[in-house]
Amino acid sequence: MKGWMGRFRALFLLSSLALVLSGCGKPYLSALQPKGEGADMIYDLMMLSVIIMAFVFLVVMIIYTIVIVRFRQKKGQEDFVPKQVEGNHLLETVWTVIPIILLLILAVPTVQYTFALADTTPETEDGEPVEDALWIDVTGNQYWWHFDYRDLEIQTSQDLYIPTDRRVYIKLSSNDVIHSFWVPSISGKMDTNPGKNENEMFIHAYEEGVFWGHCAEFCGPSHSLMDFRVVAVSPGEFDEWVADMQAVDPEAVPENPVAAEGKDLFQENSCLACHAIGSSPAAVGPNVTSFGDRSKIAGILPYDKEHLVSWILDPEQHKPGNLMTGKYPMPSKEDAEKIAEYLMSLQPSDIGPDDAEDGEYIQPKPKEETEAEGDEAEEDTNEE
Amino acid sequence: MSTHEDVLSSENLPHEPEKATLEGKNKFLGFWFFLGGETVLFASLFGTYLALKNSFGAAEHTTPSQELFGLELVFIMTMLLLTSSLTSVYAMYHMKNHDFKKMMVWLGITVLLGAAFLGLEIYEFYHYVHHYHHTFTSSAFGSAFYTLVGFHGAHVAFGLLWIITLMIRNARRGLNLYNAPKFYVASLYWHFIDVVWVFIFTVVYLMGKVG
Amino acid sequence: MAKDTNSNHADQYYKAKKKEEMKHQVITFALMIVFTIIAFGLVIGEFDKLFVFPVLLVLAAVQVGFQFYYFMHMSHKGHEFPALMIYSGIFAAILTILALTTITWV
Amino acid sequence: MSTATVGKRSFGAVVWDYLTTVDHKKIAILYLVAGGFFFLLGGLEAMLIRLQLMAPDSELIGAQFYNELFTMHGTTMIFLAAMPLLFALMNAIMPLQIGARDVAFPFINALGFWLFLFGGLLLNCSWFLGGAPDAGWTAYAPLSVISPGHGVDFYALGLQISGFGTLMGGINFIVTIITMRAPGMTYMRMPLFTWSTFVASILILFAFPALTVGLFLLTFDRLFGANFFVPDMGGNEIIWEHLFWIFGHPEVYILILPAFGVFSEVFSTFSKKRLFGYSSMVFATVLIAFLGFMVWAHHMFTVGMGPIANSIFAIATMAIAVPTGIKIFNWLLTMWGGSIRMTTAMLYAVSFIPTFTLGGITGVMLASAAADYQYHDSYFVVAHFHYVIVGGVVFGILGGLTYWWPLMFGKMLNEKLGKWTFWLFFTGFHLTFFIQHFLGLMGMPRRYWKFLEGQGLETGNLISTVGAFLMAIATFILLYNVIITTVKGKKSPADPWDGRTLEWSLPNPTPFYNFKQLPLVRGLDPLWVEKTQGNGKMIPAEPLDDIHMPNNSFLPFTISLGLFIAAFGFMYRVDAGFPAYVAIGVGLAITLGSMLIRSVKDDLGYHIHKEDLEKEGAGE
Ligand code: HEA
Ligand code: HEA
Ligand code: HEC
Ligand code: CUA
Ligand SMILES: [Cu+2]
Repeated sequence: MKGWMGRFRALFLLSSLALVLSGCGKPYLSALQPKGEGADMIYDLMMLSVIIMAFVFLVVMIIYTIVIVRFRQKKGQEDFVPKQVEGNHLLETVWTVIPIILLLILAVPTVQYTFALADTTPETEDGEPVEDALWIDVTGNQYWWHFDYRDLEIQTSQDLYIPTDRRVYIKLSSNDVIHSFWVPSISGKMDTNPGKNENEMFIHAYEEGVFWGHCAEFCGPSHSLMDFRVVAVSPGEFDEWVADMQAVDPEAVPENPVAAEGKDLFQENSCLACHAIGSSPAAVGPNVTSFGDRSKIAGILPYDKEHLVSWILDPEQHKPGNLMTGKYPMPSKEDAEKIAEYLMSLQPSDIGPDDAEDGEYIQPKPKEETEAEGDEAEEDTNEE
Repeated sequence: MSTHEDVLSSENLPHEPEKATLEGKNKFLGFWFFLGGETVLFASLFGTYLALKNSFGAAEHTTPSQELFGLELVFIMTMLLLTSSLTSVYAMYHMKNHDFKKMMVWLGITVLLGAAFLGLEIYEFYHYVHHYHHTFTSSAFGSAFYTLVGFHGAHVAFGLLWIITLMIRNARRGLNLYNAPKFYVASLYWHFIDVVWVFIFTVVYLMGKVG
Repeated sequence: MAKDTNSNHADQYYKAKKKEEMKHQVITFALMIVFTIIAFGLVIGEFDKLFVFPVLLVLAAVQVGFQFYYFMHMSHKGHEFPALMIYSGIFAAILTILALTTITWV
Repeated sequence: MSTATVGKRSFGAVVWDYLTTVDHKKIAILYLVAGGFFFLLGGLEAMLIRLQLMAPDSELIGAQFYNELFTMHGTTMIFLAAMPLLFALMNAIMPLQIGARDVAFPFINALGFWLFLFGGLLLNCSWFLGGAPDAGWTAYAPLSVISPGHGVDFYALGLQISGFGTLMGGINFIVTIITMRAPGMTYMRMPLFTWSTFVASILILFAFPALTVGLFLLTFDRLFGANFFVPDMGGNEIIWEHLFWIFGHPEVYILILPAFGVFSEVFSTFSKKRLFGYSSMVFATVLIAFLGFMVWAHHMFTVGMGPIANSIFAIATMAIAVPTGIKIFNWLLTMWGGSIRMTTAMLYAVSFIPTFTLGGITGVMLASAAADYQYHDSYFVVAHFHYVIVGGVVFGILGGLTYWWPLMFGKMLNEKLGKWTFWLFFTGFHLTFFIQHFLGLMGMPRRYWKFLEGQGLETGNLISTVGAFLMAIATFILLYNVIITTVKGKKSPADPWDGRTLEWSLPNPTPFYNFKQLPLVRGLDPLWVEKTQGNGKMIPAEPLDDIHMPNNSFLPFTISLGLFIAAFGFMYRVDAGFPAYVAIGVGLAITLGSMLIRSVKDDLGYHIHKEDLEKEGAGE
């Protein structure tokens, strides 16, 4: 995706402005430190527009400063009557035409990128359809996210695992109100609409890492707490994760006796009515199959037992208006601890957020036909 | 310059009594602008209707528009309203000729036709509700249909009340520069109602019947 | 203002003009009725949708033009602003309807 | 009827006078007081927002309350503060600028005000009746449909009522400008403030009906079980977004165009030059309005309209930069070669240029559809629109008020205090909002009750809050200034700024009939023409004669009151049962009854006699 814009950018990257901008924010959150294809494209566009705008502002400010400095009323010249100028055709033409040209410079890549970002037909460089493209159905819920790996029979919530070597296609919808799926450092946002208005987009992380996602469309009291994470792992690790997730036995009894007790309590307290384990598509509450690997509890709380117990005992305190509060028989503190023990033991896969951050890049197991796309993306990664 | 009581006299009316005073001219212009706004109002309703006309979702009763609408009644309603538009033109014709009596007669006929239209519309709604369970709340289509057609119906009802009030108020004193703009503006309103209806019978009923 | 030219000559001129106008209005009305009947006829006759829809819309548009220009006198002098407003309204209206019928459905 | 009433009147008489007035200058004052009150209210809400966001993970304010705060802040500021304050200026000045004795529909004008006021009061009653609306000022469905309690009902009905008022006010302005101009005041001699009033009013006329319909649909869904925005029943929530923005985008130009008008007057007066490129300024104003109707979907780039629609709307949006740029450069060239006096009003105008340009260029950045996928619903957008709204509209209102204060109240505001207000407000403003651009890009979405620790957003938010407090201090100084000058200020001269346009030819105080004799306008900036080519006084265009004036009326008040009462009935229909139906009945009876009285009772107005006018002239 780096045509003339890439060169253009290289030229101007040096401009102090861009440097200052890209120093802003946290790498896993900021749109100014792009780590994915969408964010990267948009960053180019942003820089182009910033440059144009800086130029416009500069011109305005130069004239402005001259005017303010030179044409103040002088002492003793209160009666001076300036020449009453009607206008000037040449000047007026100039400041009509130049903005038009500047806007055209911005409009062309805008349209180009708008189409590029809307392209959700999985294709290789040469326009061949990709058969085993990874599609994930993303569902927004007040106030949590659900991810359904199409064809793979994997369901997760809150943490979205993706491989770094390719575009991942997502279909967005909502179970209640409008939300918006936004991972600033990887890609721009897209709304999740309830009903028939489903959206599609792709995300493509260039680098391994845990990237922060926000819900960007106002959706109720806990809108600001509807965070999620994208865990981008190398393709080999991703394959492993998929295999592990597919092999989950929802009925498995943990070895730890406390956790085993927790499992029963989880059932008794009707948690299971809403929280599925395994690839059950029922999704009233987050799927907890791999809860042991979550990076946060309910998207926002630090991942530790203390907070988990606190969440179970009083979710309202942490997320006002959430849809779990009051819908289950309140367990005692001891029971809650046992449940927590159980939940935290749910680690079906060795792959977790740590693997995204350890910098270890594992190649996928070679398949019969090597995919051109994979190679290309790899180059990209190296280049960064 | 005339003194202000002049406007209440029925003598010596000019050719266009509705626009002869500044107040009249203002009313005339202001009302046209209001109609410009109404155009957007109805456009929004039409747009909503068109977007939802085949939308039932999980509704229980889902009679599509093809089966729902009966054209006979709509045809009669259309004729009534179109004719009432002509009769109000007659009324304005006589107003410009300063023939107050005839104007009142034609306005009366306009009101009768309008009332008949409204009656049939109410009957129509009643029919849909009772025979097809097609109600305001039964589906998005229902909501959109009753809102669009109902808004028009409400306009008709308001127009009737307005013209009747004008007729009663001025029955005894004849035409003058003060009430001529009022009559004129009311007739503009009436024509506009007809304009909207033309689109309703075309877009809602006829096109709905085709599918 | 009221002391307009009351000379018979002018009066007769206006009378004649109004008569003429009335004639136009009656013709307009007759046309509108005919259009309406054609419109209903097209639908009852179950012609092809692709043919019927545009014709219906054109018929409606012409009827509405008649209403505005003949019944509501938009053809007369002094209606420049009303015409401007109605056309602006129609412009906004078309945009609205276009949007709601096309890009509402993603 | 004229001079006899000038003496000291009882407080009750004054109140009654204002309750029944149809005089555009008094209605202006009503708009000013009400709009000013709502501005303080909206500002207070803003301060609470900023307090909550001062520190990360703050628990100062609950989530629900926070949502109500920003919803009401946005709604109040746009509908109940900015627009009414602009209406105050339009009412006070526009008729004087075109040399009219009155507006076209004095009764409707008053009705417009009372509808706005009762709508605004209704909206704010929600605070005391179980919670304010909490779905954002954009009230996106289905969140707004399922929002519990009555908050959103207050929103829908309150805005509906005040929206009717705005629409009427708009029609009144349009007709006034078309039919009531003084002899010689051709369209191309109208001051730009009048032009922008005209164009903004046309925008109101075509934009508000879409909101009216949207609000009706929302009301029907919430109160009467309709299914417009209920996906399960076939509804489509995107319809709301379209209707809201078809209204909403023109709305922002309804706000900014009059402010542009104010600045045009201020620049010209305080540079002692005629407006550079007058005709292209007019043309640009009209063009902005026209284009403004075709860009609404730039608020919906991420809704999923598809790349074609997104591209079209992106380009259409960018196009608006061109006419706006024309205006910016024309203003600069107006000052060029002039003799600039930095009065407080001029300070607002001068500082508007860089501020608004910044806001405008971020607007163009937002218009770049693909890039908007990052900006949308982040603090970048919040920064953009406060730059254009505060830097454009609020500066315009403050500047305009300072400029026309002597004309409206016969006294000057204190310049020194005014400059304090300006500098504090200006500094506070940039401190508050500049940093928000970066907060947005660093990943902070808007409408966030709290931001969490450790995301690098702490410093920026703290700075922003500090800035907001400077603005609050500035506002207090402004209030003090208003009070002190009202109580102690001296009468100002009739034309304190060496004005150029017709309104400055009037004596202080302006007589209630405005112009004893309609003035003859001999060119653009008519007073300036007389100052340079005549004796500095307007030439009368007619002999002294009786003046026709409209009667006061209490009916606008009662019509609006009735709707206010009925709205409660509609809202509480389900929970309160019978009493609610009584409220509906009584309310509608009051409204319709008042309307009936209005149409049945002849209201011919009265005349001020020539002889009285002559007497008054002698006393001048
Ligand atoms: C007074 C109010 C006002 C004004 C005047 C504007 C002016 C503009 N606005 Fe803004 N806008 C708002 C109020 C306003 N806006 C509000 C309230 C919202 C948010 C609503 C919400 O979601 O709650 C919003 C949101 C908003 C969005 C949606 C963002 C999002 O939600 O994702 C967009 C996108 O295109 C946008 C664009 C523009 C543009 C292009 C202009 C243009 O008119 C600006 C033109 C001006 C200039 C460009 C500067 C001067 C020009 C020159 C010096 C010439 C040379 C310039 C160039 C060549 C670039 N605005
Ligand atoms: C005309 C429009 C207008 C104006 C003038 C303002 C003015 C201000 N706005 Fe507003 N704002 C909006 C329109 C406006 N805003 C809109 C439309 C939204 C979007 C809402 C939504 O998302 O739905 C918004 C949202 C918004 C947010 C984002 C909230 C969020 O997304 O979570 C913030 C946060 O900083 C903010 C801050 C401010 C501040 C600090 C001011 C300051 O400039 C205010 C200055 C005024 C004062 C400082 C007065 C203070 C006065 C007192 C303290 C005295 C009180 C005393 C008495 C009553 C006697 N605004
Ligand atoms: C009515 C359905 C419902 C029931 C019953 C329910 N929950 Fe939940 N649960 C939810 C919802 C909805 C959420 C998401 C809340 C949010 O983030 O807004 C949630 C979130 C959670 C989370 C955080 C999930 C994550 O992925 O971070 C945990 C842990 C949890 N619930 C545990 C429990 C336990 C333990 C019980 C039983 C004692 C229980 N839940 C009962 C609906 C339910
Ligand atoms: Cu979900 Cu905001
Ligand atoms: Cu906009």
